[in-house]
This record gives sequence, C-alpha cells and structure tokens, in this order.
Amino acid sequence: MKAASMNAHPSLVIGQPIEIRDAAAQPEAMVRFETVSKTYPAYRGKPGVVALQGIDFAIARGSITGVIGRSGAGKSSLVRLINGLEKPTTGRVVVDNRDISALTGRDLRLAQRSIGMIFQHFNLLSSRTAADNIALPLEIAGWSKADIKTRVTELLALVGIADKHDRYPSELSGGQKQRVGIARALATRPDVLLSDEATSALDPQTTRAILDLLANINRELGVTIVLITHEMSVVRQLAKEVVVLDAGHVVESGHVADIFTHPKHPITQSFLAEVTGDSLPVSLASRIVQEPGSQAVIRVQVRGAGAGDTLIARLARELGLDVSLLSARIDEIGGQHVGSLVLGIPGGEGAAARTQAWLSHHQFSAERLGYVA
Amino acid sequence: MKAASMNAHPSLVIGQPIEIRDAAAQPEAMVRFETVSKTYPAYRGKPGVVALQGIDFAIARGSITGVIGRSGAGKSSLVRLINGLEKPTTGRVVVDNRDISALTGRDLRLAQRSIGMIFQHFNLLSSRTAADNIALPLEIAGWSKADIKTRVTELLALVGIADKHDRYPSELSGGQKQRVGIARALATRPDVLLSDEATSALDPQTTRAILDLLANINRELGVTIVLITHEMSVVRQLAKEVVVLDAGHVVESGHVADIFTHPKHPITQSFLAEVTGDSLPVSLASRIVQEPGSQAVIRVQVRGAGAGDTLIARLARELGLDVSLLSARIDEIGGQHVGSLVLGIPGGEGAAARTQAWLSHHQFSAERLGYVA
Amino acid sequence: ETIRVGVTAGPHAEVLDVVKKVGAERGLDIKVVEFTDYVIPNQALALKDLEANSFQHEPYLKNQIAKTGWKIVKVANTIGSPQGVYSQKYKKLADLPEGARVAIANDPSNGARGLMILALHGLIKLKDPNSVSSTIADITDNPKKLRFVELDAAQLPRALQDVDLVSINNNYAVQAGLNPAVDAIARENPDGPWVNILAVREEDKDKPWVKQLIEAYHSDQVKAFLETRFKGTYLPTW
Amino acid sequence: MSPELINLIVQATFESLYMVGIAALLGTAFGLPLGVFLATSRKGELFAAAAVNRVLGIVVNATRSTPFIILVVAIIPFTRLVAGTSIGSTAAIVPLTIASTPFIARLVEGAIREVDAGLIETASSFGASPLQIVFKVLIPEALPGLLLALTLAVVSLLGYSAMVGAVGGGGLGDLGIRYGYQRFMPEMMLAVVVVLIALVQLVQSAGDYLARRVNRRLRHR
Amino acid sequence: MSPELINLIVQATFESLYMVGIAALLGTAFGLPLGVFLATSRKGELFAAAAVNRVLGIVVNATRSTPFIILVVAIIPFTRLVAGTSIGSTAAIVPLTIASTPFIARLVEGAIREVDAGLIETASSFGASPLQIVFKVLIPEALPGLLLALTLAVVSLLGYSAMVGAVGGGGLGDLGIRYGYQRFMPEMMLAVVVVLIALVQLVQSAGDYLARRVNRRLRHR
Ligand SMILES: Nc1ncnc2c1ncn2[C@@H]1O[C@H](COP(=O)(O)OP(=O)(O)OP(=O)(O)O)[C@@H](O)[C@H]1O
Ligand SMILES: Nc1ncnc2c1ncn2[C@@H]1O[C@H](COP(=O)(O)OP(=O)(O)OP(=O)(O)O)[C@@H](O)[C@H]1O
Ligand SMILES: [Mg+2]
Ligand SMILES: [Mg+2]
Repeated sequence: MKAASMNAHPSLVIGQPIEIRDAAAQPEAMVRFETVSKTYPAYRGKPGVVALQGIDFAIARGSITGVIGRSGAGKSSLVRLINGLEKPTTGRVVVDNRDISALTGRDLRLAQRSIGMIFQHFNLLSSRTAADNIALPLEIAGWSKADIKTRVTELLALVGIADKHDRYPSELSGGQKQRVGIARALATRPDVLLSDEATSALDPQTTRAILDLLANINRELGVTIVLITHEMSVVRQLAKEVVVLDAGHVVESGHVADIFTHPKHPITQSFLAEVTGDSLPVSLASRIVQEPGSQAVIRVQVRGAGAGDTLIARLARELGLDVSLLSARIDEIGGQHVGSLVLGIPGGEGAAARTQAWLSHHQFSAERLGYVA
Repeated sequence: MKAASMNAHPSLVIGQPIEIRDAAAQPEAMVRFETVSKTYPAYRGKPGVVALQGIDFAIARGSITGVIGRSGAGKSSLVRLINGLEKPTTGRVVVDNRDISALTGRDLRLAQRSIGMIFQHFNLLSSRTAADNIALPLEIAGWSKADIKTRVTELLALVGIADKHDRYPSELSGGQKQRVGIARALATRPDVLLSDEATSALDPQTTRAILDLLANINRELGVTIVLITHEMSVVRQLAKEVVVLDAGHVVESGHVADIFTHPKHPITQSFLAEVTGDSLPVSLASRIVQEPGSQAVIRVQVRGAGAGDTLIARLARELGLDVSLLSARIDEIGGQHVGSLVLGIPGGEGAAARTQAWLSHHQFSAERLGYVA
Repeated sequence: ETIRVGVTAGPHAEVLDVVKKVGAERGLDIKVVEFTDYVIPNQALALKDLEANSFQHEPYLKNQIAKTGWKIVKVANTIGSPQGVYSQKYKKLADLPEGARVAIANDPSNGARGLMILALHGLIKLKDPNSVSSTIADITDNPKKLRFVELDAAQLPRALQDVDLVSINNNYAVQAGLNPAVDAIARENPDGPWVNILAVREEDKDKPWVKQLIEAYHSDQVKAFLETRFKGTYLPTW
Repeated sequence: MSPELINLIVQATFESLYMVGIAALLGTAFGLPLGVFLATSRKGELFAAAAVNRVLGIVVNATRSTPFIILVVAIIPFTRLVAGTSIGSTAAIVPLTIASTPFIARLVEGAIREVDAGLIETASSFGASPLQIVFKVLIPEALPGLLLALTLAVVSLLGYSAMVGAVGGGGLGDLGIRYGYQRFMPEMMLAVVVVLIALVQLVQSAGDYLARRVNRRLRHR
Repeated sequence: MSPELINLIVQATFESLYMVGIAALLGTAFGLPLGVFLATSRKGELFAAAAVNRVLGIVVNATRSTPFIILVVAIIPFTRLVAGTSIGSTAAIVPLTIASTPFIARLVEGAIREVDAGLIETASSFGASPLQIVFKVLIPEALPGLLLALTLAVVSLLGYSAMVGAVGGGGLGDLGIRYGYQRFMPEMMLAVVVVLIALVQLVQSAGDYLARRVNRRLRHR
C-alpha cells in the first residue's frame, strides 16, 4: 500500500493496521488472478455453469483497467472474485498481496474495506435515504458522525444529486439510484474501485462528469480502478488497460492502444467496430447499391499514429479527385489513431480503381462497398 | 388499430373486441399527451416533485420515437403514463384514441394488453424461469399452452438466450436478464412497445441485434415504439422522431434529422456532442497547446446533406494544403450528414488564416482550437 | 401477616370472599387467589406461595399427596353437595338405551366421581367401587355398552344437548341454571366422601391463624351466605 | 410404559393428526384468500376496498382476541350445525379452524406484503386482472414466506389442539394434560411431549425444506 | 353491570396490559436475536453455525410444541427463581415470555429471510461484520415485516394470557373464563371480549400504521 495514499484513507487509519512494506519488495500487481476458474454448481439436473476458466492476469497498482466482453461472458463474476463476494472454484485471487480467496472473518472484512464496488443492480437499501445509503460504508468503517455528514454532503454534490439527500431509493430515477451507488462506492476512498457498468443508466453529460471524477481519483489518489463497461467510449476515455473476456476466457489483454490498434480476437474486433465505425450508419448502408452510380464507396481502415491523417488531402491532390467523406469515425485511443473513413469517389469506375490502387500502394486496408447514386 | 396488424395479434383477437374504424376518420396519433403534468406528492415535510409539466405532443402510429434527456428529466415517468402505470396529475394521455388515464378495470387491462413495456429495472419474477417469465404476458392474455411454448422458444432464440430457458433470474447475468425483459415485452406482439433503456446492459453486438429486431417489428408489424435511451447511437440507428426532455418539460421534438441538424436547446446540443464528436478525444485534447506548433487545429461543424463531403478534398486542392484529419465523427442521421472534423493545418499561421477564411467564405462553422506540436 | 388462600373459580371463590370479610372484621388478613386449574393450588401451597387452599375434597388431596409427596393436610371440612347426573332426553336412568353417550369430567377426581354415581345406580361395575381414582379403564362391566366422553368440567352443562347423560359438578350445574335437587335424574349419597376441605401445609397446622381461619369459615355469616346464595345446593358441613 | 398407555398415545397421535391436519387444511383454505385480500385491499391497492378491508380486519381481530376456550363455547351452536355435535375430535375441528383462519390470514397478509410492488406493477402493465396478479405473481413470489407461515400455523395449531380436551377432542396435548399433568404421570407427560416435539420437528423441517426449495431468489447466499 | 364487575374488568385490563406488555418486551428481547440467528446461521449463511442452528431449532420447536399448561408447570422452579413466586400476574410473565420467545423467534426468522440477499452481499463487500449487517441491513430492511410479526405476537400473547388463570395470573382472558365460562355469566364474557377486541384492534392498528410508516419500498402502490 502506498504510503502517499494512506493519509487520504481515514478508513484505513481507523480500521486497519498500517503495513509499511519495503518499496523495493513491493510487487507491481494490485490484483492477480492465478489460474482461476469459477463454476456455478449443478443442481437438480441442471448442469453447472462455467463462468470463468483459466483466468491468469494481473492488474497493476494505480491503473485503470476496462473489462469488456459480451453479455454473459463472465465480467461480473470476475470482479466479484476481486472483493471476495464469490470464491473461485480453483486458483487464487491475490489482492494487495493477500490471497483474498483464502481470507475469512475479520481479515477478509478489513481487506474488503479498501475495495469499493459499484453494483450492476445498484443494491441500495430501501430503508435508507440517498444520504444514508452513502453513509453505510462509512458507518461500517467506523467514521465519526460529523465526518460522515461532511463526506456524504460532498459526495452527493460530486455526483450531482445534492437535492435528493433525503429521498428514499423508491423516489429516485434510475440514473439517480446509480449515482447513489457510485457515491457509496467512493465514500471510504478505497484503494481499489470495482465498477460494474457504473454509467449504464446515465446520460452522456452525467457519464462524462462521472468518468472525469473517476479519472481524477485515479490520478490524485492512485486508486486502482477496474471497470466493466459496454460503452467503448468509456474504455476509450478512461482505461489504460483492457481485458477482453469471451465465454469465460480472457481472449486478449494489454494496453488499450495496442489492443485497439491490433485487435486479434474476433470479439475485440466486433467491439471495436462500434468505436471505429466499421459498421455503417443505417441510412448510408441503405443507400449503397451494387450497380454503378455517381460515386464509388470505399471504406478505409485507419490504425496507428498519423497514418491516415493526410489521406484525403493526398488523394485529392495526387489523384485530383474531389473525394467526399460519407462517414467518418476517427478517434485517438492511447495516442493512436483508430477508425475508419467511408469515402465517396466520383469519376466512375476508372477513378475508383485508381483510388484503390493508390490505397493499397500506401498500405491502407480498404474495401469497396458499392456505389451511391 | 390497423386491420393489417390485427391478424398478427392473437392476444387482441382473444382479449379484445375488434374495432374496425373508418380509415379516413382514423387520426394519426397513437399516443397523445394533452397538457399533462405529473407531480409526485409531498409528504411528511418533503416537498412534492414535479416530474413532468405542460407535456403536449403526439406520437404517430407506427413511428419509432426516441426519448432523451438527462438523468431525472422525467423520461421514465413519461412512458409510465402511456401504459397507465402512473396517472397524470393533470391532463390526459390518449392511447389509440382511448383516454388511458380515465380507463379503469377491465377496459384498462384490455388497453394495457396491447402495450408492451421493457422496464428499466427488468422486474422479472424471481419465482419463474426465463422461459416462464416470458410466458407471463401470454398467460395473462389467455394464450394456449402449446402456443405459449412455441412463442417462448422463438423469443428466447430471438434474444439469444435459448440455453437459459430453465434458469431463474438469480442465475442470469445482467444482460441476460435484460433480454428476458425484452422478450417478455415483445411476447404478445403489442401495438405499442415502450422501452426504458432496453439495451443499457448489453454489449454493442447484442445491442445491435436487439435494435435490428425492434426495427424489424416496427417495419413488418407496424408496432409503434417509444424508446428511452442514453445512447445516441440507438437514437441514430433506430428512431425517426425524437423528444428531448429537460427538467420535466419537452424542450424539443420532431424528426431526428431536423433536431440533429439544427439542435436548438443546449440539452440537445450537449447530447449531440457525443454523436458528433464535438467533445475532443482526451488524448488529442491533452496535446493541444496555445503556443504555435507544427499544425494549427481547427474544428469544423458539419451539418446537412452533402455539405462537408468534399471539404477536405477541396481544401487540399484549392489551397494546396496537406490537411490532416486529427479526429472525425460524421454520421448520417435521417439522410443528413451530421458531425465534426478536427483538422490539422500545416504551414504555419498563414496557412491557418487562409483556411479559416476559406471556411467562413464557404459558410462552414469553424473554430480554432490551438496547435499541436 | 397475610394469609393467601387458593381457591378455584366458582362457589369456593365466592365463599372465600365472604370468609375474607369475616376475617377482616376479626383482624385476620386474608388474600383470595383464584385459579382456573386444579393442580396448581396444591402445588403453590406446597411451594409456600399460598398459606391455605379451599377447593378440593379429601379424596382428591389424598390422590395428589400419594403422587407427589406434598406435605399438605386437611384442617377442616368446608362445604358439601351431593352431585347428580342430568339428561335432556331421559327422565330416569333405566330409560337409557344401549350405546348411550355419557359425558364425565376429564379431570381425575371429578371423572371418578361421575363413574361412581353410575356404579352406585348399577349402570356399570367398577374394579373398586370405593376407589376415588377410578377411570374408564377400571370399568369391569358395562351392560348397556355406554360410550364415554371426557370433557372439561365447565364444559359439561354445555354438552347436555349433545349426549344422553352428563355428570355435572354442582358448582357448574348451579351456574348453568340447573338445580341439582330438582333437575338431576340421579344423585350421590349425601354422606359420600366428597366433602370439600380446607388444607394447609403440615408444618402450619397448629399455627394460631389456622384456627382463626377455620373460625371465620365456620361463622354464621358464611352459613347465611350459603343459604341465600345456593339455596341448599351447597351445605355447610360443620 | 404399559401397552395400554402406548395405545393411548398412538390413538391420541392419530386424533391430533386428524384434527390439526383438517383444521390446517381448512384454515389455509379460508385464511389464504382472506390474508391475500387483507394485504391487497387498502386504499390504492389491487382490490382497493378500504371499507371491506376495515370490517374484515375487525372481524379477524375479534376472532383472534377471543380466548380460545371462550371461542369454543361461543360457537357451540355453529359447531353443532356443522359437525352435528359440539363434542369430540370432529367437532373440535370447527373451533380449531375458526381460530386458525384469522391467524393464518395475518401471516399470509405479512408474506404477501413482502412482494416487490414493482412486480405487481409489471403484471398489471400486461393487463393482468387482480386475480391473475394474485395467482401468477403474489402467491408464487411469496411462496417461501407463505410456506414458513403455514409451518408456523400448523405448529401453533398443535398447541391450540391441546385445549380441545375441553370439548372431548382428545389428541396429544389433551392426553399430556390429563394423564401427565392432572394424574401426575411424568412418564406419560414426557412421552407425549416427545411425540409432540417429533411431530413439530417434522412439520418444521418439511416447511423449511419446501420454503428453501421454492426460493429462487438466491441459491448461494 | 354492577360497579364491582366493572371494577373487575378494569383491574383485569391492567393485569393483561402488565403481563402481556412485559412478556412482549421480554419475548422480543429474546426472540429477536434468536430469530435473527435462526435466519442467518445455516450452512453458508452469515453466522454459519449449522450445528448450533439445528440445536436451537430443536429447542425452539420443543418449547413451541409443549402445551402451555404443561410448560407452566414444567418451569415452576424456574419461575420461582425469577419471580420469587409461582403464582400471580408477575409469575405468569415467566411462562408467557418463555412461550412467546420461540414464537417471536420464528416470526422474526421469516421476516429476516425476506431481506434481499444482494443487500447482505453489498454490506459485506464493504467489510461489514456480521453484527453490522444485522443492525444496519437485516433489521432495518425487514422492519415493516418485523413490526407486523410483533403485532401478531402481541395479539397471540393476549390469547395465551387467557391461560394463565391456571396460576392465578388474572387478566382479561382469565376473567372471561372464570366468570363467563365457569360461572356462566354471558354479559361478563361479552364485556371481556369487547375490551379484548378493543385492545387487539388498537395493537393491530398501531402495528399496521408503524409497518406502513417505515416501509420505504414503494409509497404509491
Ligand atoms: N416516487 C417518486 N417520488 C418522488 N419523486 C420521484 C418519484 N419517482 C421519480 N421521482 C423524481 O421524479 C424525477 C423524474 O424521474 P424519472 O424516473 O421520470 O426520471 P428519468 O428521466 O427516467 O431519469 P433516469 O434517466 O435517471 O432514469 C426525478 O427527479 C425523480 O427523483
Ligand atoms: N448464480 C448463478 N448460477 C448459474 N449460472 C450463473 C450464475 N450467475 C451467473 N451465471 C452464469 O454465468 C455466466 C457469466 O455471468 P456474469 O454475470 O459474470 O456475466 P457478465 O459478463 O457480467 O454478463 P452481463 O454483461 O450480461 O452482465 C452467465 O452465463 C450466467 O448465466
Ligand atoms: Mg454483469
Ligand atoms: Mg428512468
């Protein structure tokens, strides 16, 4: 545990003996999965469900790691192993150098107090107001009444629902409930924050505010963040590392930029399609025909720094074509350009063929989609 | 009610007297809000909450309408008025020419049977398996056992969880639960489908499959769909109309293309920012400085058909600049191009100034953001 | 010093209320503790939660002492009343048909008392006709094949409509509006063993208050009360 | 223990099972709908009938507040009407049923009130009739709670049944009181209590097992 | 009705309130933790102590299955130890408490089992100790159910208290039995029942009101 972040953690000062370890001996990983598998047992003739298998990777201290994967891939099961809500069927989950899957009783509780979790289904206490729900982990950690009050007021404002202080969950909208869950998870200033689709019920503006908040606490307090999300924009904006799960296996993991510029697994590619616009806007797709028309439609993949920056300008100048941009999605992800451009090439078949030749000469991956009238 | 869609609705044939109205007399609107307001009453010193106020608009028969707005804006309250789960405090909600807010008992129930709803919090019965949850509305509508079985099997496959047939909600992942909720809402082939963030817990691929499904039933069965969503990509892909709510008021409504090309209200604009890339990718934003560098960064707004198609090509050719594309997001929304391009202009201050002049001459809305090194 | 006297609800309680008044005039402080159960008053006496009780007849006390070894003794007779059997359907015992249903009390002594009336009038034979602890199991001969049901003593008057013959304790009979002297179709011998008694702990039997209590009980006021209140159903036995 | 005594116990056990079994069945048959109605008929609820709710509530309270033995006496005419007699095991079923019905109704009311209102909403948004909501949502969702409530009621009925000795109902409790208690036969008392404990244990275990078996809410708590 | 009888009723009412009030308090004080423990100590649960759970379950069942009057007698030595005497209202509180404790425990168990397991999970993910979970999650979340359960228990206690006449406990039920049942005074029986109904009505209304007041789950059902 970093000494620097200690002061910012009253919960730890109160609840937990401070361990100061030799910095040199301190390993990188905050969370380490060691050949972990998780099977929900069979019962009454229904087969068991293997939710995770052969999970073996580490999450670095102070990193922000995105976990993506299709519905049912095992993402929730994965993060629930980190805070000991599920026990692995085989293997170990090591959090902050302690095997959390082996801890019990008081040791487990102390370990859990430095892990905050935002639940996919919020799990708010119906008997407590928004403020009191946020106060729960603080009460558990033994904060004083006065400190709790200050912190809760601060958190409610932070997530933008200061006016809902005294409202019960049954009086809150979906997004307001979710924000209570977020504030609650942040309350004790945990070392590790697990987030299971924390922004799924939030509008883009609120999402951005929450993501900024998360980026902030990561930067300023060194909190390790693990976030499950389906929104690639969240991964893009926040995560530095990404873990791709499919059917219980980690099929890819590493730096966001690496994964996004060179996605290997089909699942990763399909996720990227959303970010990079590989899938065409519906109205454009419906206009594309196979019979020759006024413009040929060519899609160009853009991957890597600077690669496609000047593509259109050079095509225009070198081939003298009034290339039109029918659809574009170029983002910078981890300093890399990633995206695709859908170009409309006027000038008939000849111009289209020349364009394709030029593109392949310059090593762009391009694809002819058809024509638009 | 369209005669065409009647045959596809066994629930209606069984549960509801068929009304055949004079086609000419049939009004356009499937749902009409007439000066509706909704206030959650005050109690024990806590003030009442005005969730909706002065709501006055119509939803056309067979349309797909997106409802957007910030968390707490009143979206859920709005759709809950449509199927009579909430009664308006003032005004009327007319659905299929019946004032649903005035209906009670059997009449209300029959009206509700032709309205399907996907709930924000799923609301699955914990005592029923996935299959039996989907069967619930069918049982209520009085379908035969055999028909239910066929239909449920079909729906489970449609939403991609055929293997979860016999699993209880407690054994399903978040996205799997959400899909059960979707299948359940579609089960009776309702005339109106209300969807409260139906894809928030789904990965992009599954989301797309579900959206295709919704588009299909709208096209083929003429189902009127009202969907609340925070994901602009959903609005873009599916909706033809959009209603923007803010703090309980409808601040803008109309065709998606109109709203998206000429957003008037700040809320709408902020929503669009996500779609159109008005907000810069973080890594690019962090590289932009105000001291002169190798490239000037200019953002150009693109709105309307064809407008920006050939922008880069013409800049390149007419000003002889190797314009680079630092970030782009151009989408077709309802046949209109909407988006923004962030251009890098090499050649120092002079080139940048010329570019800006050219852009303003051609009536592009452009903005100088700074420089990148 | 307060003398706590345990009684059961009904005549015993009513009489003791009078005794209490008499005692008060004579400087004896009596507290009446009413029970709805027949076991606890003896137990409470043995355990020194009471100083005396007045609710039982001697056979019952002996039976209890035999089972429990409590050191309780009789110090005086109180009231007595020959018990009867009743029927709404038949005028005399001889009319009872074969297989008739007979209700008796479900507590041991009142149950035995009911059986003994039947034995006295020759309807059944008991293993020991003088035993005050006979049960249905002790019936050796039952020529009319009578069928017995055992009920709560207070329930017996209410069962008159349901069975052919009911044996009812006098206290309940009186309170249910029956007059044992008139309504009973058969009765016990008046000199039977069923005289009620006043009991105290053996160690106390010579204490002065015992004498005072007995005197209060055997006072003229009590006698007068019995006459006006019970009109011959309950008789003083002193 | 002598064979006769054992015989008595066996017979009393059957009497208990007979009385309690039938009274539990009937009590459930009446108490379940009554409880469901009590839980769903306040203002703004499913069967909204506030006045009827209040009246039924008072009737239930009245029945519950009358001491059992007084109840037995008070309803003797009714018992005669139904059972043909006011004494014996069969007759005892009548007051047992009448005493257990409001008790079960209150327990059922409690269990039904625990059902998530969102689910009722969901079903009614599909146009479910109140009865459909009862049978397809309330009862199935409350089932674990209902089973525990019924278990509680059956055990309580076994307790109540000890009091029907007053009307010659027989049964284990009565046997224990008459022989064990009044006749000071501790071995009889013990035997009766042991059988009663065994019965209660059986009922409770069966109830617990079923309640857990039908609880789908979370299996790995 | 004569002033003496009215006086009797008033006195009996106070006795009932005294006995039932204290027994309810004590029964809750013992039954609540017992019920919480029963609900949370099976294998894999919060206080996982399956063996203790089983033993306590049997003790609870045993107490519940013993007929009340037998229980009263069986615990007389204990009653004397605690209350100094085995007869009278104060002494009656002991068996009433002992009879109501397991009953309340079972009711509490049922209410606690209804709490969403996800919430227990949530609290334990914050490192809450089992006791914190009990006091911060289980009891507050089950509160509406618990209040209804206590209401049920108090009403049942009023019923039980009618049986403490056996030990001279007094109270309304006993008065009704002694005068109404044993002395055949229907007007007394009626008067007692009316007072009892009023009391029960009061308890029930208070319980219902509180249960609704603390129920935050959905206000516009
Ligand atoms: N039962 C209630 N009592 C009091 N206020 C309520 C109640 N239900 C909703 N509200 C309030 O009404 C407003 C509108 O809520 P609604 O659920 O319609 O919002 P929403 O647009 O669906 O938000 P979200 O996107 O977060 O789900 C919110 O401020 C909410 O707090
Ligand atoms: N208690 C359980 N019993 C049986 N199967 C389970 C249980 N919990 C989860 N599963 C199954 O395990 C798999 C992984 O579930 P998990 O919740 O980890 O998925 P997920 O990746 O979080 O999905 P989503 O994005 O839909 O939330 C799913 O197929 C699910 O059906
Ligand atoms: Mg999940
Ligand atoms: Mg909402």
